[in-house]
Amino acid sequence: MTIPNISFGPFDLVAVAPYVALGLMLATVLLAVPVLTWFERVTLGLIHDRLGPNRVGPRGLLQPIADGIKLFFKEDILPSNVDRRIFYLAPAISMMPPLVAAALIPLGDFRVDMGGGQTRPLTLVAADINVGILWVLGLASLQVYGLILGGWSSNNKYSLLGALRSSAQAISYELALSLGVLMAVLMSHSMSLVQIVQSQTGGIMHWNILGLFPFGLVAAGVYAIAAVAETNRAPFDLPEAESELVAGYQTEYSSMKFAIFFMSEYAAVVIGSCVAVVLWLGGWDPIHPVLGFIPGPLWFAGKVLLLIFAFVWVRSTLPRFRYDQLMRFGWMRLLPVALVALMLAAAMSAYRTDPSAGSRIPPKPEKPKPLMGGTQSL
Amino acid sequence: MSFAVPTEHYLLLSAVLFCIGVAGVATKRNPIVVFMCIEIMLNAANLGFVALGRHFGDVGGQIYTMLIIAVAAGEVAIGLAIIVSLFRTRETIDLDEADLLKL
Amino acid sequence: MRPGVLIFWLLAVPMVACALLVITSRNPLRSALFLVAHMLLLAGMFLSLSAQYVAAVQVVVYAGAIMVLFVFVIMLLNLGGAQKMDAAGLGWALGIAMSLGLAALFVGTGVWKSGLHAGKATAKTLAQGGTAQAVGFALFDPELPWLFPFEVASIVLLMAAVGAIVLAKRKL
Amino acid sequence: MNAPLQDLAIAPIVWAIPGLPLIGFVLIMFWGGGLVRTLGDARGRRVVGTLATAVVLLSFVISVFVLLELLRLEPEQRRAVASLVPLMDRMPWIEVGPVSVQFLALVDPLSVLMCLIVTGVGGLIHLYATGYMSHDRDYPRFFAYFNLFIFAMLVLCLGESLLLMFVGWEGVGLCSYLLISFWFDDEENAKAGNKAFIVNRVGDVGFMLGILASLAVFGTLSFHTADGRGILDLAARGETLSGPLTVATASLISALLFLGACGKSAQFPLHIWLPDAMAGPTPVSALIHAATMVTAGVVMVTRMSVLFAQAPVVLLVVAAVGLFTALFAATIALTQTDIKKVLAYSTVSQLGFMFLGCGAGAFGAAMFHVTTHAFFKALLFLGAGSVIHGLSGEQDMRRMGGLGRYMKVTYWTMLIGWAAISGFPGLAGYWSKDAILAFASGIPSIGMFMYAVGAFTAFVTGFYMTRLMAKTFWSAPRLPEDAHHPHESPPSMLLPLIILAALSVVGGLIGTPWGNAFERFLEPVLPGADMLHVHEAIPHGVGLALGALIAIAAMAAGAAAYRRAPSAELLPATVKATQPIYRAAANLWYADAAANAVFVQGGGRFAGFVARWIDKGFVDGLVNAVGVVTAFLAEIARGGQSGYVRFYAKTMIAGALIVLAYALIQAGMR
Repeated sequence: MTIPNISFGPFDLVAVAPYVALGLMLATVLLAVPVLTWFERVTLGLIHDRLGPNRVGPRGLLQPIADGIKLFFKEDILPSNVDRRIFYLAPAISMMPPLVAAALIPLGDFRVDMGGGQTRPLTLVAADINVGILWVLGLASLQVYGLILGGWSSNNKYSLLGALRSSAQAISYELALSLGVLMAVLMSHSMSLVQIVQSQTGGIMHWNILGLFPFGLVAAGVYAIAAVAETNRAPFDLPEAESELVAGYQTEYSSMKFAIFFMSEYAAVVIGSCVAVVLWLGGWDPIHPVLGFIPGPLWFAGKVLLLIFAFVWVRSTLPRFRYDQLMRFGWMRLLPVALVALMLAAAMSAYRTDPSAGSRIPPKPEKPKPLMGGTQSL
Repeated sequence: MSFAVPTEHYLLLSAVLFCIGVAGVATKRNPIVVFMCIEIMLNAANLGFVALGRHFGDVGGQIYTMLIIAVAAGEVAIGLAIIVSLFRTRETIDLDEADLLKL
Repeated sequence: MRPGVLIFWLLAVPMVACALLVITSRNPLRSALFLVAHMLLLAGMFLSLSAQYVAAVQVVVYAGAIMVLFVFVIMLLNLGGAQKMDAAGLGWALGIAMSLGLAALFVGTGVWKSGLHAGKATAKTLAQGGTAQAVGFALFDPELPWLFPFEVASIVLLMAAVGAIVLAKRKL
Repeated sequence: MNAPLQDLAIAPIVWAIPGLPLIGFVLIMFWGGGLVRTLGDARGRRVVGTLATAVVLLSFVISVFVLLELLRLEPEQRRAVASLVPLMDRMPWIEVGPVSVQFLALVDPLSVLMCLIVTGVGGLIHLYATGYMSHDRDYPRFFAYFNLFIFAMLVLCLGESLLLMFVGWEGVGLCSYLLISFWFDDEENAKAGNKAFIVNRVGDVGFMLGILASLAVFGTLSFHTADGRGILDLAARGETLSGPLTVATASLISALLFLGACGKSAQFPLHIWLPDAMAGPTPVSALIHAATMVTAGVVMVTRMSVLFAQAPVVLLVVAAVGLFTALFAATIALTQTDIKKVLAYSTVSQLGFMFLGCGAGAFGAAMFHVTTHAFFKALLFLGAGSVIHGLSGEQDMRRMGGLGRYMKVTYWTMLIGWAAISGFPGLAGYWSKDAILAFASGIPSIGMFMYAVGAFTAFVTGFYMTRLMAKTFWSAPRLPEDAHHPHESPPSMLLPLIILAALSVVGGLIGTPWGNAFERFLEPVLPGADMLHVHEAIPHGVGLALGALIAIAAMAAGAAAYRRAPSAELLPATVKATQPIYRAAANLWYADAAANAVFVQGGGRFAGFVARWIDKGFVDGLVNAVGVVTAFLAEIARGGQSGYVRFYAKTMIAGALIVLAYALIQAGMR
């Protein structure tokens, strides 16, 4: 989609695009809590065949605002004998990874009309790093620190148990998550999120979820399950399982600190959905090129919403796992499936790679190409 | 060819970190902390490898680093397992309490 | 001061501080947290050395997996409370003396400068630098010596996994 | 003598001659017991026995083919090498510097002859053993050893180098040990096995030294090489690796080799193991201690005859030792009462004859006697075994007698064996023994004396064999009352007897003085007439007539003497107890006692001295001193092992620091 260039003095559209993308993503992540709490409660109500929020504002639309105000003005309790510094730090740590990861999510690409018949490509992304997906994984693995530290510093056995559970769960499912991601990398031959999306251009038949059929589907499934576990959402919400551990790692938290934990969970859901869209559902690619007149970011937002709905849907439908079942499922089912699928897919990919037909694997570079990403200027 | 940051800076930083790790290994009685200090030493070495790899324009330094990271992962898995079983049998992990190797 | 040098110092000073805090904290969990911070800063340092792939691996493996394991074990054994677990008196002094002696050796001989006169890096190699592609091609290049260590590392990892299970499992 | 090595069309299957018995050994050793268990006792034994016999007979068939192949060549061309490893041209075994030993077989008349004897007679004895051992509980083990023995013996005969020959040489020694002490539950048997092994070692030392001397002198271990630089090639040309072959060198090597031959072939004074070796099952005695293994010495001497021919003094010693052993053992055989002991000393005596032939330079005649002796001595041993089998294990001739009517086949075949060994005109022993005696008479200056002693020994031989027959078959039965009723043996035992009896009758006809096909066949491997002057001082006719006369006289005298003594005792017991010569002979001329006193007890005392003073005092003192010093040092060092991990870590760091400091300062100085 070609758009005209708009200049603001020294800043043209190309120069401001990263900041636009960052702003959009940060806004999305931060606004996710109010919107998604409402969305989740309404959806749960629908699925459970009950009313859901309907008192504050039309259709309960103002309910999140009310919740927010309540949380703001609640007493901020500091239990005795907690490790104060870590207690305060934990929610912040848990909020950090999704915010950083937001900078890596590409939202769409355009061609900018520079005038005089010249066009330039423009990608709506804050930071396109050539190993971007690895950074996403790294940030995902950092997120567990918030939970662990919160649980540990609370000096409460339920909190500690929740923290232990969350760390074990995070380590266990990270492997499956990484293997699922690796499959996407295998199909797209790149670790850059932008290139992964670009490799899927051309409608649903080119999306990774249908690539190397059926292994793309399997890997997407593995990724989805592991992502649910990584974000500690039902049915993998053992770190906070209220029926067993009161509220797990967040038992002792109240007021805004609790709210930030809450926000980080929803932010993780949003980021997880975004990454899933990038990896499997073609990012901003329309479902068929015919529909290319709809701007890419809208497609992207639509797909992300669909996945968030899936998150809620799963939560409302499936009961919580028992802890040993969780571990067994992660190590004995998910991981072997992912491993076998990856190996078979790699074999299939190697088999299908016909050198004469023009492989998508770039040849070994004879001359170095300029580096993508912004670090070589140092 | 001059760099924005001279390689010597990185190597000196690496040496300083290594010395800090050595000090920790020599003074700590908690095996977990000793382990962490070993990780500091490994990281210091990694920094040296990567810096020298850049200096000589050889990607081998980075590959060395990755191998070190892999081995460190294995080492940590084994080491922590030893610590866990040590704790199970002796109810403490104080290194000075674990002296069965003594005559 | 050039921006690169500025970034170096901005990373280096907190790194050293974190490393010192790791060994001075009474509380192992604090030590672990400072070590995580140290590693994240080191990842930044790798980035400044244009080794993006290694930096990402550093975050994923070290900060994301190894250190989580550390924290997990610390909590599992409930070692959070500050325990008096440091060497005292002569042992402590001896350890510090060794460390200072090593530092004196490094500094006194100026060994970090020796052999660095001829940097071979060019803008090209620097730009090629640390992309996953460059590292991967070098790693699997049959003409370079890395393939065998890579395979050996995989065996080491397998043995470590088996060994950890054998050691930690109460009953096999 | 110096014909180049030929290519033999049959060479690719020569490996099977020793290979088949080896396969049989492996199969039976590892699966024989299981086979007997799974197939049931009777069927399992039948399968094992058939397999063991079949592989040997198959080897015999192959040997025959090799012989036919060899006969198609011109006599001087009958020499070839073949790989002993299937499908391989030549498999290296030892490659050290210039020395190269390969698994190769030397195919020439001598080795083929020995293969035929070993596999042919051996196969018959295998067949016999299937009957004889049928009630033994270790049936598979016996046949495994038997096959292994055949394998080792064939390697000995076929080996292309001295070292490979030595492998077979030690292999047969091992099998002999295993089979003598086959019934190792009885301590006597185990001791007999030990004795055989140890006495053989004495000879083996000589053989080993001989091998090393050959290696030093000729620079190779192969008999013949393609470039004509093998031991025998060089020796035949009177050369060594450097310079001509002197008489002294040839004498040294051949003397050492003869010591080895003495051990294996039971020549005085190393004969003492052979009679004790009768402790093994009778087929073992027949196969190993009569037909094959003990002739290894003769085979070796014949193989190296080119070398011996250039050492006249050694040849004289060989003849003297042989003659003395022949007479010495024959007199002992006169006094023994155990049927197998008589045959054992008879074997020693006959081996003495063979060495007499070698010493006289008549290697062909010696090999001829090896061949005929294999026929009739195997026959006699197997017959004795049949008797023992029929009497359920009785071996003492004083409790036999009158058996001729119970076991007719055994009797008649033994009768033929008796006539053959005694030298009855026309039978096998007659031709070979008289050939040896005739050549012995040609030994310079003392030939007639040698002939006279040899003839006397032949007379004694005839007499003690007649004594054996009389005590066993002719005289009145002296079986104990409670003994089993004597019975004839099964057909599997009788068939070999009949075949061997037939061979004993006609076997000598290949080597009659008039058409000596045997010697002509062997001629290519023997030293030529230019090297060794052999002649017969007594004309053919006279020699043969005298021989026939002596044999008939001995047989007749024996028969007459025992006809008048129905109790089969010629001398009264009082005479036996007091007569000094008789007592000395009955006590084996005190050879065993002397060996026991000198070597066993004297050696024991010497070992005791060494153990007490040198070992305990000196060696142990040194060892203890090392221990004390180590303990002292450890006492000092144990302080370092505090068990504190941190201490270890610090030590490590300190060490690293020192090394690093050294390296860095060195680097800094440069």
